[in-house]
Amino acid sequence: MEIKILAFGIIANIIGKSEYTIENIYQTDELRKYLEDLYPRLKNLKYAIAVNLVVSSENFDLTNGATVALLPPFSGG
Amino acid sequence: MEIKILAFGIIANIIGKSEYTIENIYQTDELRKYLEDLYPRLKNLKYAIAVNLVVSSENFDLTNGATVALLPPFSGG
Amino acid sequence: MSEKKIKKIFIEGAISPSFIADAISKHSTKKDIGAHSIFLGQVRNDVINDKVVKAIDYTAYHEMALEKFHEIRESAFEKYSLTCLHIYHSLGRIVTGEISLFVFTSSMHRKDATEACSYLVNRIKEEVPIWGKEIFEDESYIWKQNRP
Amino acid sequence: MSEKKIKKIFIEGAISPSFIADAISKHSTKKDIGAHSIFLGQVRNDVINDKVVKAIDYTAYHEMALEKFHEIRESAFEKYSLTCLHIYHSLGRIVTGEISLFVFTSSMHRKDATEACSYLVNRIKEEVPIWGKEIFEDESYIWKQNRP
Repeated sequence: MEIKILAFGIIANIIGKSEYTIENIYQTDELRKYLEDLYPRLKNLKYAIAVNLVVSSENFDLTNGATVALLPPFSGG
Repeated sequence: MEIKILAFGIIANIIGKSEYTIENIYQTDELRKYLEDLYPRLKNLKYAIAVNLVVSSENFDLTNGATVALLPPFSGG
Repeated sequence: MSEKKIKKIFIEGAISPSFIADAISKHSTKKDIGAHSIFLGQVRNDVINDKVVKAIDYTAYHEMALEKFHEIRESAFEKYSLTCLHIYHSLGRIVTGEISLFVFTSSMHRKDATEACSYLVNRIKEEVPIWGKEIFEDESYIWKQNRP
Repeated sequence: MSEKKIKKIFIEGAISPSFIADAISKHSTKKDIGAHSIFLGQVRNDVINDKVVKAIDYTAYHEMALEKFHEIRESAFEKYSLTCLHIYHSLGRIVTGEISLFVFTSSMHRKDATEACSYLVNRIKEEVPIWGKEIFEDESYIWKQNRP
């Protein structure tokens, strides 16, 4: 069980990389906790999680090979 | 006592000229009546009268040398 | 002509895309601008009583129109927080597909530029003494009527 | 990439006035268009904690952004009666005074083009995964935050 993590904007700065894989994380809530333990600065940041391009504010099951993107507030335009 | 008449758009078509002078008309209401008697098609047309660039919907005194413009509905843009 | 600074508004013939590009370019030195809003009026090939419009011939009561443009302009600067504001209107014959009105507003944040642009277009259509004569393909014509 | 027709949206570097002029020109053959509405986002030299912004570096989550642009585009066509709709957004470093967003709507009558243009700009700013990094004169930076 492996998922691909994509980090954007300030989250890529905080994590120190923009693309990597992690193993044995099965839900988005679990992923948030895992990341916030590793990178406490994420706790003070509002960010969305997109799983295979779909953003959901609810807890979401992760499947093997899923692409999970960490999205800080958008600032295009 | 002389005033200058400027006619625009469809009113220039109806009157057949766009600039001329008339005498002895002292108020805008009187001017409307005078013109509508001469050119009955004006009766079915909504038009504004500007005296020296100022439009008023009320009856307006005309002074010697005034420029009086006959303005059918605008269609710029 | 009054003492007020009356800007050049009328353009003989159509407003070209390159004229619009030049107007945009000139704002690259104004670095406090964050948003531009542009409205362009283009001549349509409307069908009226089975005849197709091929051009509009614009005339204006010049002196009064310039005063009105000035008044509308001042009022927009009062109502909205604008950096810049430009208005150009064509006179003469503009064929279908060509541009006859160009309204251009700029501001720090988008709300002012956007709302001011709509405000200006509405007031221009309603209050400025300009008339469009719609010319059909057989050279007959009808005087244009703006929608409310 | 999905089966849906995804239009080219992203432009590497600033959007030039001549690119905008070309986009306008292409519409002169569409003779049922009466109104164009254009929004341009220009990079401002904001002052943040006494430092002056000299550029914005834009990055995007490409794949998701293109899907979002597509969804927003379809929704605008459903809500408004539009003839055309174009969106372009810059990626990479855009210096102050340059243009990074170009939204262009066209319709028969002005209300549709104008309202659709504002609708699109609002949704793009809120929903499309693009991030701006504001670069100061000393090359330090801060992540941009859009106003609500």
